[in-house]
Amino acid sequence: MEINVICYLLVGAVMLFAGVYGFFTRRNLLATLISVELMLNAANINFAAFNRYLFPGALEGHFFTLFGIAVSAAETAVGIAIMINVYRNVRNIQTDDISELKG
Amino acid sequence: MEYTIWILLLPVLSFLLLALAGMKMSHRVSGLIGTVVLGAVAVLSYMAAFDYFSLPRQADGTYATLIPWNAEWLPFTGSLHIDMGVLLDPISVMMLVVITTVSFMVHIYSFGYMKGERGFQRYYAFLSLFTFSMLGLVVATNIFQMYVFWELVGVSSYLLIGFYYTKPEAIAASKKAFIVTRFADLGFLIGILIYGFYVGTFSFTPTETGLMQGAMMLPLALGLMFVGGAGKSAMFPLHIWLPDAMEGPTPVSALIHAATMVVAGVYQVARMFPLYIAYAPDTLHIVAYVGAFTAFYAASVACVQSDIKRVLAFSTISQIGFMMVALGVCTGAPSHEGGLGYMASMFHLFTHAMFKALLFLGAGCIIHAVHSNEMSTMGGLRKYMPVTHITFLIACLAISGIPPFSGFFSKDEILTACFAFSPVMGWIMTLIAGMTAFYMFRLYYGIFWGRENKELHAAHVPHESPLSMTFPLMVLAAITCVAGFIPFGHFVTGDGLSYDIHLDAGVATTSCVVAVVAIALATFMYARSEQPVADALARRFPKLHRAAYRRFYMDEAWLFVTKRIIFRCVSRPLAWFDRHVVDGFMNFLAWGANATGEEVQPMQSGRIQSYVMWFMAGIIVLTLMLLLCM
Amino acid sequence: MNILSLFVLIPALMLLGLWAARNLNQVRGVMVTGASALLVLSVWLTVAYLQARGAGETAEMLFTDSVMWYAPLHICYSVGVDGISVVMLLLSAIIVFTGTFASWKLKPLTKEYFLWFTLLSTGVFGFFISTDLFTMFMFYEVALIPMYLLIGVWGSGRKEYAAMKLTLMLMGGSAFLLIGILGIYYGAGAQTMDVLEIARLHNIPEEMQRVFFPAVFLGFGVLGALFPFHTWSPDGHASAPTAVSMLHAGVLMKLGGYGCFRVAMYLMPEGLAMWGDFFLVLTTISVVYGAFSAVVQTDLKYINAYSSVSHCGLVLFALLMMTRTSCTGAILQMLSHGLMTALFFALIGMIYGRTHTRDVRELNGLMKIMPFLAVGYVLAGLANLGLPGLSGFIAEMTVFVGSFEHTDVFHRACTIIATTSIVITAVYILRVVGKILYGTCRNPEHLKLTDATWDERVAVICLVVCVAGLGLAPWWVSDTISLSVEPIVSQLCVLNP
Amino acid sequence: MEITLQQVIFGIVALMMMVCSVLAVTTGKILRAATALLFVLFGTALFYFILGYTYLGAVQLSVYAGGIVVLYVFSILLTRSDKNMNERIPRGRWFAALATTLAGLALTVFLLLGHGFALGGIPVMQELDPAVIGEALIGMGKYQFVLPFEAVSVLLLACMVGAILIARKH
Repeated sequence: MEINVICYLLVGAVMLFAGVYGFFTRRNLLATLISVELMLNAANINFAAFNRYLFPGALEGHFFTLFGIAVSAAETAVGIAIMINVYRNVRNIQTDDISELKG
Repeated sequence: MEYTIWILLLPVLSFLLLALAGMKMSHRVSGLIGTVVLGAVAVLSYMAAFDYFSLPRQADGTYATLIPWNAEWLPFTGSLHIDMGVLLDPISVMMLVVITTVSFMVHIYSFGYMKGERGFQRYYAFLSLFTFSMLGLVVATNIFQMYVFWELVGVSSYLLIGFYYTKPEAIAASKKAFIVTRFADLGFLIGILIYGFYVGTFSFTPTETGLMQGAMMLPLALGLMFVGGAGKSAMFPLHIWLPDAMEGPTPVSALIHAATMVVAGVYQVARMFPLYIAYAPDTLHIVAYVGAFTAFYAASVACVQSDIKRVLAFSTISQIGFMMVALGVCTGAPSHEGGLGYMASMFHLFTHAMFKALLFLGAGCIIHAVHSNEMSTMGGLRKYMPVTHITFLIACLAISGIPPFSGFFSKDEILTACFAFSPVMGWIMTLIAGMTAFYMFRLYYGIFWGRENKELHAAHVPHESPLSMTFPLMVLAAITCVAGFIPFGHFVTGDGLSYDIHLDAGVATTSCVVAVVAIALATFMYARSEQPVADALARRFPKLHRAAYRRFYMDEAWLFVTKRIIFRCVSRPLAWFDRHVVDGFMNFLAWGANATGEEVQPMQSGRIQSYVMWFMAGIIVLTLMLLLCM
Repeated sequence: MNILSLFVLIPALMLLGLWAARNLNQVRGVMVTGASALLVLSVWLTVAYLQARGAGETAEMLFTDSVMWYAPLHICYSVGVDGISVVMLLLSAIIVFTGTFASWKLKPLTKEYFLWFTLLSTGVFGFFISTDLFTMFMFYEVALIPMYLLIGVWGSGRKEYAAMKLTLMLMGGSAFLLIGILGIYYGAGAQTMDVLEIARLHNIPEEMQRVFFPAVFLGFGVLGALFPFHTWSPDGHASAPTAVSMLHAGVLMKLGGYGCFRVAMYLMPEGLAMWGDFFLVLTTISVVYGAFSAVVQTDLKYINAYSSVSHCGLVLFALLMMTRTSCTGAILQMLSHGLMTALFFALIGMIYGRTHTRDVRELNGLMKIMPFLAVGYVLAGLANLGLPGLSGFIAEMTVFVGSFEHTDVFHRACTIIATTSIVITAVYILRVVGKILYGTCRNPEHLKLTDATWDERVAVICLVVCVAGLGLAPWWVSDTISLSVEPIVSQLCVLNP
Repeated sequence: MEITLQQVIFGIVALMMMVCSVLAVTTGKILRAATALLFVLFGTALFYFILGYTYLGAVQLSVYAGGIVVLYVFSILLTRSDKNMNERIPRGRWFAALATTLAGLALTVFLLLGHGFALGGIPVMQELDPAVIGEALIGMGKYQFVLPFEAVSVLLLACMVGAILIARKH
């Protein structure tokens, strides 16, 4: 059971930058959201890993992760709601095409 | 003599009253207010003159210079400040009398002349304003006060010339008068500045040390001041405004452009006379030459004009030239006799004011009768207007220098002074005096004798003017008849000492003979209804006649300078430069900023992804920088 | 509380009142009350100031007060007045008062208009009472910004262009100014922002003055219409609504001259010694150039704007002459120009409001149609060309006498060139008067127009009385100013006869 | 050194997560991307288990893998967004994005490795007691989290209301 913390962090980094890359390149709103999920998860992993390795007795990282999950669930819910609404109006969810958000 | 301040205050009060409330008054009330106030001022002036000259002379035989009232008005530095006050000395007292007399006469006269005119109240308000300014000018205690009132008379003259403001000629004339004199006043102002700075005071009587410091600059300062005087007094080549100023109502021409304001330049030179004599005799002689040339020029132009007011205007210019010459030929060497010209000039100023006002008022009556200024509409008027005829004749005789009328005496003194200066000058002035007699009688015959314009007179019979207009004529004619016998030399002389006027037999005879010959010539040429000689002369020298008629093209020359050079070569290019170069540069800057914005605008794409990308790149760069720095 | 703070507080209350006002009458009520209060206050202040001086008060500034509001940079809200600021406050109050009446019938968005108008006056008053560099700068900016909206929204003609140009150029100037102010602050050892304090220290290194003097002078000079940074003025004035033109030409442009004097010259005399001649040439050009340009303009407001360039040029010109008399003359000129140009703009606005044209070629014979306005216009014109008895004369004469005290050829030549402007002024003034007022009216439409209404009469009469009052009784103003100019001029370490 | 089973599993899972996360952002089909995301989320849950945060792992599985991904799938199907997944971004931008990403990754990895974390072992690989979590979650003392908990609850409520409002048909 000798897993160095660095392993978690590396995985987290890869996930994060995969998310970043996706965020940059995707034009579909859903795909963009997926990328955001990746980034959030990467952060969550880091929280959990650091909490475990650095301060095993404390719970902050743990709870941050917990709350992070809750927040991302909320974000996804709202994001998808908006997206569906947009789709209903313009039949499209390409980021570039949705420039007129004003009423 | 503190009451003299009321001489200044009454007209200004009347002006304010008429200007602010005049429109609510009837013509009669407003005219009465103006006239009564002016009458009171005239009485005060006579009292002042009487009181002043009955004061005992000082130990050195001169009249004391009184300053009954003086207050600092605008301080500049410790020693330089504008004061407002009243200064009484022989010439200012003399001027008070002249101004108030003529002004009072003009006020009365205007009752008839301006009857029923629109803006009657305004007219009287302006007359009051003018009288106030002119009185302030002559009683000035210092050169700057003089300048202040100098400007004020300029403005009142502007307002009165432009009285008929719906007439384009009147507008142009008023504008021209103001701008030309203003241009000349620039010289006056700079002269004052030089004077004030080098002599250390604006007062007329600087301290000895001040004079020592300023002696070097005084000729220049006085010369520049004379430029101002030349503008006001219509000396060549700044005379062009005066003939045009005849567009104003005729009583105004009588008051401002014949009797009072136009002699302000003479008065100014007289006021600075002690300094001229002591420090700038050469400048004084320049004044004489300018005056002589102007006198000759104006006299020759007056010989061919057909508008009677223009003739009188050029005659005024010529006579003012006489006064300037008289001042200019003074020398300091024998201070008493050398100052004869000064006395002569002031004397002529006095008599000229009376008979020239008379001439103008008479001309006003004539214009009133025939409704035109042109000589061609007149002729033979002596039957219709006897009073005007007689008084006009008296004035013509006076200006021609026929004894015993006042002009003879004053002109004789001037000629004596000129002969004392140099015989050449004396003969030139005698010749001009002859020309004066000639053109005045040409005018006289043209109006009252000569070829009568019968159809016009049949259609509209000329009539004698009402008493309000003839009364001033008679008063002024009476003054003209007796003024020559005033012992003027007892009151006003160059060095202040009493001077007995004695006629130089030679000079008097010469000038009389010349005048009589000139009158005879004029009688021969113009008295009959046919004028073969005059027409023949005009045909013989068409170019000369035409040039003289067009006043030797001085107006065109000035028009060229102002319109072509200043307007077209300076102002327009400057305005263009401003709009296109200066403003263009600013607009170019704005355009440059705009263009740069257009260039970098694509970076603000509105795509959140690119923003995040830039953000990310920024973080990377920052982190790298941190790493490299640590 | 300090009496001077009322000058900022009253406009602030007016703003509140305007915000709460529900209809036009309430808006007008608030404006008239506030403007009258300001007028009364400034008159009271003048009297109190003169009394204090009469009682032998010798401090440079009176009614001083100081409250720190940002300690790390030593920024205080410090106020105080000397003779110069007292007369400037008086001028501003008069113009705000008359401006209110001049825009009595303005439509649309009257309430919003007056809100911005009041904000503008807040800035102006604040500027004149402050003695702290930064506070001054802040009020300066407060005065500038509303200008943009006032011209852009309520203006006429190419209003957007003019508003943009004016704001950008003045902002450019204030950028210089900010640099300059920081330069002064750090040059004086970063201990204080107070003008008097810095002047007393007098420790800004010479090489810093050399750099920062032109920055501050230009910064204020742009507002003072210094050639060649004057081009915002014709466009801006031509497009601005009446009262804004009045306030702008009457007061705001004076901020420039005041700032040049109080900040640039007072605090950096060595910089002035180096740059003085250069700027003097520019201002001389301004004076003559503005006058010549005005001669050929055809729009009334353009004529007056160029005339303002000329007259404001004379202000800076006189300041740069650096003698006590000329500086007194400069302040007098500010005062006089403020009053008469406000009068001019008010009248032009009223004429324009009736005829809907400002082109001198289309206007004739207004004297018969609207005599009151026409007489006012003639008076304003006469004041402008320096008729004795009206304010222009005393100011110009003081300037010229003061400038003439220099003995060297350069200053003399500049003075003589500048004096020629009075002739050219006469030319363009009389040209306009002759063209638009005299003659017979050729446009039948104009024959039906009416003369001034009561609100317009209030504005015009008030200004005419002030112009004439200053011209007839100049001694007290001149003395008051001269006394306060003295300590500043004595800093300038040049000839002082 | 011997390799424990745990390490082997960790390695496999880590590899799977990396591959899947890359796949999730590169694949052309949105459904595949969602599936890849699902795998990544599973992997994350496994990490939590390995770390001993059993409760967290369970939440991850139920909320993320069970809830959110289902939401994604639904909305993919609802919006038929599959058809426009193939639109590529311009080449320049794509390149810039790739370069930025790689640079960032390289930098991060360099920093991670360069820092030299010496946190090899975890003392006792024991599970976190849910009772502790529960106590910490509702306690009001130091290191207890009732306030954030409440905040998050409110947030979730707000989001729920908001989402309903937004998505509601007008």
